[in-house]
Amino acid sequence: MIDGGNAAMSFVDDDDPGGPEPFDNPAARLHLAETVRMAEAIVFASAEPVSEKALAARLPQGSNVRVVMTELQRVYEKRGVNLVRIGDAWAFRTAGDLAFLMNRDAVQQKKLSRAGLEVLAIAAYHQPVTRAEIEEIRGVETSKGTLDLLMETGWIRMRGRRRTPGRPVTYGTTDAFLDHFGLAEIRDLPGMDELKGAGLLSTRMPSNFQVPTPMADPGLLADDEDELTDIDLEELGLLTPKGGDD
Amino acid sequence: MIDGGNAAMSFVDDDDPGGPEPFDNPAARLHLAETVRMAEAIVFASAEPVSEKALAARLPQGSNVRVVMTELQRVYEKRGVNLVRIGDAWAFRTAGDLAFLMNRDAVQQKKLSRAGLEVLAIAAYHQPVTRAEIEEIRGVETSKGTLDLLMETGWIRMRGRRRTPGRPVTYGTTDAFLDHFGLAEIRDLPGMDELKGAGLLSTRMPSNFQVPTPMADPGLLADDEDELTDIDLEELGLLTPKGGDD
Amino acid sequence: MDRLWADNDDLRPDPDEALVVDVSGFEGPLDLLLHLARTQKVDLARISILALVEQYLVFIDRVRKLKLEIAADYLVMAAWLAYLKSKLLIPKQAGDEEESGEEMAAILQFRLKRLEAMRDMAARLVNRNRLGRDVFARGMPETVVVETTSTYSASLYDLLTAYAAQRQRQAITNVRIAKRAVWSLKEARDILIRLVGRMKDWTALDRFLIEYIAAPQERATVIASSFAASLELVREGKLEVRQDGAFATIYLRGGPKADRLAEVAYD
Repeated sequence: MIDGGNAAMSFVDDDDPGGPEPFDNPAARLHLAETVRMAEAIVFASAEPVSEKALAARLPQGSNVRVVMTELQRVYEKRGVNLVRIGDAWAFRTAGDLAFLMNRDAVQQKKLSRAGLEVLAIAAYHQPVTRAEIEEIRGVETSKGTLDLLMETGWIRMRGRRRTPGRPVTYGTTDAFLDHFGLAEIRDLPGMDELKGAGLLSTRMPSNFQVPTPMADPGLLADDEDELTDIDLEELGLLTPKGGDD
Repeated sequence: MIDGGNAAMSFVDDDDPGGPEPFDNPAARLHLAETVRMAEAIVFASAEPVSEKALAARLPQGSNVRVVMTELQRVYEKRGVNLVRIGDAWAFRTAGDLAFLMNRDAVQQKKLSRAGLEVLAIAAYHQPVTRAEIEEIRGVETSKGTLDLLMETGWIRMRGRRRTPGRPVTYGTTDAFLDHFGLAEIRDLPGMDELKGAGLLSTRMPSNFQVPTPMADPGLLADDEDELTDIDLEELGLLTPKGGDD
Repeated sequence: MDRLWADNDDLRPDPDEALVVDVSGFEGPLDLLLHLARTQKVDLARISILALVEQYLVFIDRVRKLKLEIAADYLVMAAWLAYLKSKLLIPKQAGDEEESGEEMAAILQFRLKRLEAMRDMAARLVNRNRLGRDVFARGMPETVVVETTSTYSASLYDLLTAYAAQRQRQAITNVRIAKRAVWSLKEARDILIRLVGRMKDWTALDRFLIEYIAAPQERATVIASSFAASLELVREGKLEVRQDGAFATIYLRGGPKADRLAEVAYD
């Protein structure tokens, strides 16, 4: 049913679902309005996002769920309650700009620790990602229970296994994560494109990563160089740490 | 404040709250629209009908609650969801003519019991597994109801019979199981190291402790497994004996 | 266990303060390096890696002098940085097939930038409008709208938790494990992979390790474990080992498999 929906999308301009093409016919327009009401009632009644599959099962047969929901989203665009998409599900949520009004009553939420937050961000931006990769990025072993608790919170999940030797388990985020942080999909994560462009979402240093010049401060380095040229490499390795004492 | 609200009502025609009297001023009209948005969000998010007193406390000072709510009610009048007044409190309710949408197939989803989860997990990791083996792993007797229930969910199935004395029935998981838990194949279940790494399993397990690697293709019979025959199914009560009416 | 939830997150030691010399507030050596890099008060792209290496080594020395307990990761990183420093100071020899110090520095810089980027993104993420704090769902849901396909629900997490807990209960858990001197084989292996597994350069890790592991009784276990672990990694193609003669320095670098793993990961 969802496939049918996508196919029909081509007739409709996303920005103006009320455009002339599909609604020329007054009967069709009335029919759409009634289907929109039904979708509105179903989604409004639920606190959880309602999947397009579930909607398709309850709306009149042959309804184009995506068109219906896009129209409904437009209707609620400027209201105190908005219709948001979470993956392939829909939910009504209070408008973001009214947060000042709402959050005074919010139950004090537990704050994620720095480690927990970092693992969550890495799982979100680098997914699918293995535990070894998370540890490589953070440069530290992930403490037992960090992944466990993030899974318990329902924000990250085991996705499957990487098709490489050893077949390590991969992690990624859930729809509950998208819902909690107000994202329609993973692509909407803030800064995703910049990070990709900068090559910062790869496990290895990409070849186009700008090789920095550690000699940016040539004065300082030149001094050190002169001083140390006579010293044998092996000795240097042994003596270096003691250089920090003075 | 509620009194003030009621007093102001006299200026407004219920059927046409946009009438000339109070909204002559475009700034006032904008202000009302914004207050309506706030009221909408507050009532939407509330777990119970919101009294006018509570609304007055949260809306911008000096707001005429009754005017605001009447306007909001008008907005929702023909929608799939209506704003209704219950005593002096307000709540959203599904439009009466759409009530039929609400009750249809409203199957209450139940969480699987702890015993159910354990048996299911053992069936997944240890398949093909007999009931006696499940009991041995769990250390407690498994009620027949648990297995029946799991078969009813469509997540586990009878695979065949073990070629040992008594020819016990073997159990395993189905494709519906993989589908529900988002696994591409049964081998994607995490192994011992990964369970430890995710913090689900203690790192201090005895050295002889093992988590089995699920079989590569659970669709194939194991070496010591026979296919279930019609006679077996009859015995197990899954197939009505031919000609039998009871 | 409850490190997922913050309690006093901002109580991090300031390595510049002479009195507070402790690594306990840092999330590992890379975090410490990033913190030190920030004290240079310039963009990460313009920091002096050499100065950073120097800062780190001074810091570790100070910690060791105070005989504070320090995790092996920090010492391995110190060893690697000491090596990097020697590479940066000695001009590249002709015919030397090794990676230059500049290339090694670039990799370190990349890792610091990547970690910092993840920190920034984490901050942006938590500051979004969040469900249950800034944005709310319908407070009075009227019905449960369900998919009609299954009456029962359970998540993979529920399933795995139940399984792990049950197996754990049944297993005999009264095995006592002796307190390790320093490194188990697995620890050595994990640390090696994390620190040098993907480095393309020959690194004389053991030499620098000896320098940074203070207690003589620890040296034996560190060297034995890291050597055994490196052999295991060589067998798996994740590491290469080179020794020019008997009793000569042992060099390590990432093997072909280490590279392939990374490539497949981000196709």
